[in-house]
Amino acid sequence: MPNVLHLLPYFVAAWLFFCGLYGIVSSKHLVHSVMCLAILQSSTYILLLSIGYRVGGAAPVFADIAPGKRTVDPVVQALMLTDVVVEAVVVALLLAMVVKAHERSGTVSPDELRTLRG
Amino acid sequence: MTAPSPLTPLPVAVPLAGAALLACLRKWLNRTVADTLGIALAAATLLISCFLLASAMHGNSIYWFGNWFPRYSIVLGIGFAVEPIGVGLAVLASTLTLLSLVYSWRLTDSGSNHFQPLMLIFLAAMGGFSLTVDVFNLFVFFELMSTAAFALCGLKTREPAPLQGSFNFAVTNTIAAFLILTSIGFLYAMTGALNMAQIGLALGSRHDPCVLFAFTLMICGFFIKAAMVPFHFWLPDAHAVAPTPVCVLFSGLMVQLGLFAVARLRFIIFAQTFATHEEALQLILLSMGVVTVLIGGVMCYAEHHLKRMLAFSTICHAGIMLLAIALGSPVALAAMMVYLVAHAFIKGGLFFTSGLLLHRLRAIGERALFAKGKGLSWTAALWFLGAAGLAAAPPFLLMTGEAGISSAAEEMGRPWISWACLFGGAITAAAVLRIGMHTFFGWGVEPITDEAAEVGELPETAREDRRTFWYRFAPATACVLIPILLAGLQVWQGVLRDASSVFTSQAGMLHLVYTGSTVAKHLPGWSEALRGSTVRGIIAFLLAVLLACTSVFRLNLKRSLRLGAFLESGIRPLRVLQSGHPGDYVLWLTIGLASLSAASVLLLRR
Amino acid sequence: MMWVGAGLFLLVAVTGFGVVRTRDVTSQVIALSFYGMLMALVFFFFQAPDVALSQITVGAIALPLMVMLAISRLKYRTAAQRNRGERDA
Amino acid sequence: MREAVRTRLFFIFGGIFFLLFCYAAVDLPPWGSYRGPYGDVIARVGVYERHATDAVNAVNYDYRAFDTLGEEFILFAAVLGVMMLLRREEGASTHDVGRVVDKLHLSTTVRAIAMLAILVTVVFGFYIGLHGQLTPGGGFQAGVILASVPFLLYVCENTESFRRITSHSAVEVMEALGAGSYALIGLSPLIIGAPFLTNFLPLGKTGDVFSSGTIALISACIGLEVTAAFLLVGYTYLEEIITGEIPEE
Repeated sequence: MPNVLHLLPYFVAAWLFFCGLYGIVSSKHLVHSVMCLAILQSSTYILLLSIGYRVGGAAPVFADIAPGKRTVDPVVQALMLTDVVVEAVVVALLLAMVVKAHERSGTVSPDELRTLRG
Repeated sequence: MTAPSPLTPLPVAVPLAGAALLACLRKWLNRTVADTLGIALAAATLLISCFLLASAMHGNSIYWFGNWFPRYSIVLGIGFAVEPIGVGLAVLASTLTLLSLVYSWRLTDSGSNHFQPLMLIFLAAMGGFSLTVDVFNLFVFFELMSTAAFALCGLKTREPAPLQGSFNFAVTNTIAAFLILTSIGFLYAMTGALNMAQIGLALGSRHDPCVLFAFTLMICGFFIKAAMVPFHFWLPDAHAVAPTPVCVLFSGLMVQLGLFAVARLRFIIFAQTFATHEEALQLILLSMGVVTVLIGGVMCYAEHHLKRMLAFSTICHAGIMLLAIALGSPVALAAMMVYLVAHAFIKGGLFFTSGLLLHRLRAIGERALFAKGKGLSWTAALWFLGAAGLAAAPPFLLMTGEAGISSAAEEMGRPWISWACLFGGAITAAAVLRIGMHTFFGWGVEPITDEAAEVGELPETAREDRRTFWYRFAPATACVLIPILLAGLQVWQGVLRDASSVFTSQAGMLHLVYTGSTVAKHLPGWSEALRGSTVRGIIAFLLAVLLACTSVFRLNLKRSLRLGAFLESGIRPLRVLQSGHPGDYVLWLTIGLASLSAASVLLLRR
Repeated sequence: MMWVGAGLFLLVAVTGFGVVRTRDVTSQVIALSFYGMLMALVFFFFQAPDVALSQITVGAIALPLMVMLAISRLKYRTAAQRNRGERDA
Repeated sequence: MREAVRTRLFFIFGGIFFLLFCYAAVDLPPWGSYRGPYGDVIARVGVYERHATDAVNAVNYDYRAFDTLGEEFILFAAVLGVMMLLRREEGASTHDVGRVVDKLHLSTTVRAIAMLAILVTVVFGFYIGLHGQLTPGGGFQAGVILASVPFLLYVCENTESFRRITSHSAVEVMEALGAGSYALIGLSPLIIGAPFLTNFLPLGKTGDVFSSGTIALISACIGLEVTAAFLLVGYTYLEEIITGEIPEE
């Protein structure tokens, strides 16, 4: 049985994924759904961050440490940077849809958006 | 090693640079110039992709961006595989985009010239998605494709429906992207690599819960894009509201690219994972495919909104393609690719034709169109030819694909798959025929309708001009004629079969990544299966006519014979599920996710 | 070190749930901004300064700002339509 | 579906998913024991090969620069999408509902401090942007920081100058130029026969501001694009409020 501490970040990632899904499923306000999506996204941050982490590893910046020293993984951090941009982008686009949908149908509640049924 | 063609990055780079140029000059270009530039760039991309395809036919190669070759076994950079299947999809993407841009020439709303650059970005993303062999790069292009698609879907901002449709689309597909990213995280943690072949090599035949869970997350992500039941709810909403030229790209290629990605993963990354559980995996995928075909087909017949009907037919046909992938043999994959190409054109043609109807008759609901289309002989011809194409009747290319799938299924001992193909073809064709009989002939009594068909779609074109110019007819005609031409042309099918022997072999891909070239094996064709498939195609078309007639002439029939009318009114519980509520859709997504991961983690382990 | 990290992770988990449970959008934006800041702290703590920097700028500032702008636009539109309705009546 | 049913169903299936996620994660390598090899190889060779001391940016702008190209175009597409969704439809007339009158009156001291803050932000933004290849930061972060300057102006009541800066067509051109020149930087090595996005410029001396070839150049393009992108999104959301005109229904 591995130490729970060594798996904690993965459990937190799973939990955030669950929370995000829960928020969207139970949402009553479209802007709220969008923010829940941002929480869902942060699950991937935690997962990627903890995958590349190494106990005692330095940050992968060799400006003040000697090359060749043990560092944490730079690749996942590059992936996370992409992820951060994706988050901002998706939120901006979804919010624009919500704003426009509100202008057209006067509501921001998913329960009242019922033009697409059946 | 084979030197890769220097053209390799251009199917992505040219449309991207072009999109930036167009967006830069957006405010100062008038509509005609912007359209011309867009068409020229799409045509240039098509030309480049064709050259690339020619070079890929001479031998497969791999292109390393930034000149980063692998060091020993570690892949440093991102690679594009230049092999006929991926490049062929890039060609298909640029062809469809070109046709769509021609269709939208000058008249349809361009959202103050935002439309053309977004279409070009969409094109670039589809190209990159089909060429890349790096999982994270696949994710990036997935997200790029999605972002452009979300925006394009909501182009018609005058109505509330497009915004809701694109919101549902965006929420579900963004969750798909995070599923894929989580899976990439798992794979990276296990193998420390991002190149597909290297991951596959490192994973070997491991099949602990971790690998299986990563597999499930990845395929669920792509199944959301590919609209497999129960992940399909977003698709009809998005397709019903998107502008016609965008629908063509969504239905013709975007959805199927999800399945293409599933095939890539299954054959490269997880090739050895299921070596001992091939049977169980097939069972899971096949049952999903069958459910998708059934629900897609039944719902398709029950729709009275032209675009929604076509959207469900896409779900049904995507289910058939999943059946082919589930079989997992090289022949099945080649057949699936043939099916994909044929379906893309036929479905594109039908969407273009429905756009023509919206343009000419200013309506898109079946009842509103009733008997209005008398005298539109060209449009009617295109519509009925499209129906025959969907039924996989000869001489359309879809029949060739169906024959291949059937022969592969026969070989694997699952002959019932050809019946699933027949069902899917017949019922979707019947829906198209029914609408055609109502609209163009005015047969029968006024058709029944439902709430969804009433989503008043505002016409996409200016009211003053109801004439139909050649540039509106040409894309539709091309889409219907190309599959007939391709069915006659045998050469490319041989190339495709050989290419799929590389595509489906992990060893072949590894060889390609590490040595820069690979040799294709020769695969036998399936010409002996064509005869059976011709018969089935004709039967499917006749059944479709019969079914459509039981619906159109329902009042002249005894109650027990009104099968069409019964199906047309829809199966209540199924229709209720299609609620248009993002919360419901995400719930169904969760249910699918939980059941698939439970199935794969618990059943496939052992 | 590990234990501090574990504590941070738990804090993230709790805050994340809190953000989801906050039903009032205006309060949720504030919560989201706090969450973004916390996330940046986690990144910084686990040797990812690059990501931490972009998380501060995007997650803690730009993202909540965008949501705020969207909410204010929703409110503005509602108020403008109400005013207009009163004027017409 | 009724809400109670929906939530209950979600707890069942979402719970199953959560448990399976945790179950699968048990087989992952324990936290804190990253074992490579990809990241380690890059950390080891990055400084020598690219003369960039920030390995993350070496990955982002060189080893995996093609991903970043895609990422920048994701941002680009999204900004186009936001502008398109919130556009004024052609031919729609607008009516004036009156601008929001600023109720806040800031004292001169507060304004002076705000101006100082703006100055500091600009300097900080450029610093972060120019040293991307050396220390944490880079074009993206710098872009977001610089984009916050007009918002600071907006906050300290100067809505007019905010409008004048952000509504300018130049912002849109700047964004497209940033994204487009990234693609062009990628294309230019094709002329000398090298693959797309090859770092073809002289690498310079490690630790210099002008070192590491195209990494610094790409970073600058991204900075340009990101600054403009965030300004455009912000302005698009605020347009109605600061001009006080909403379209006639």
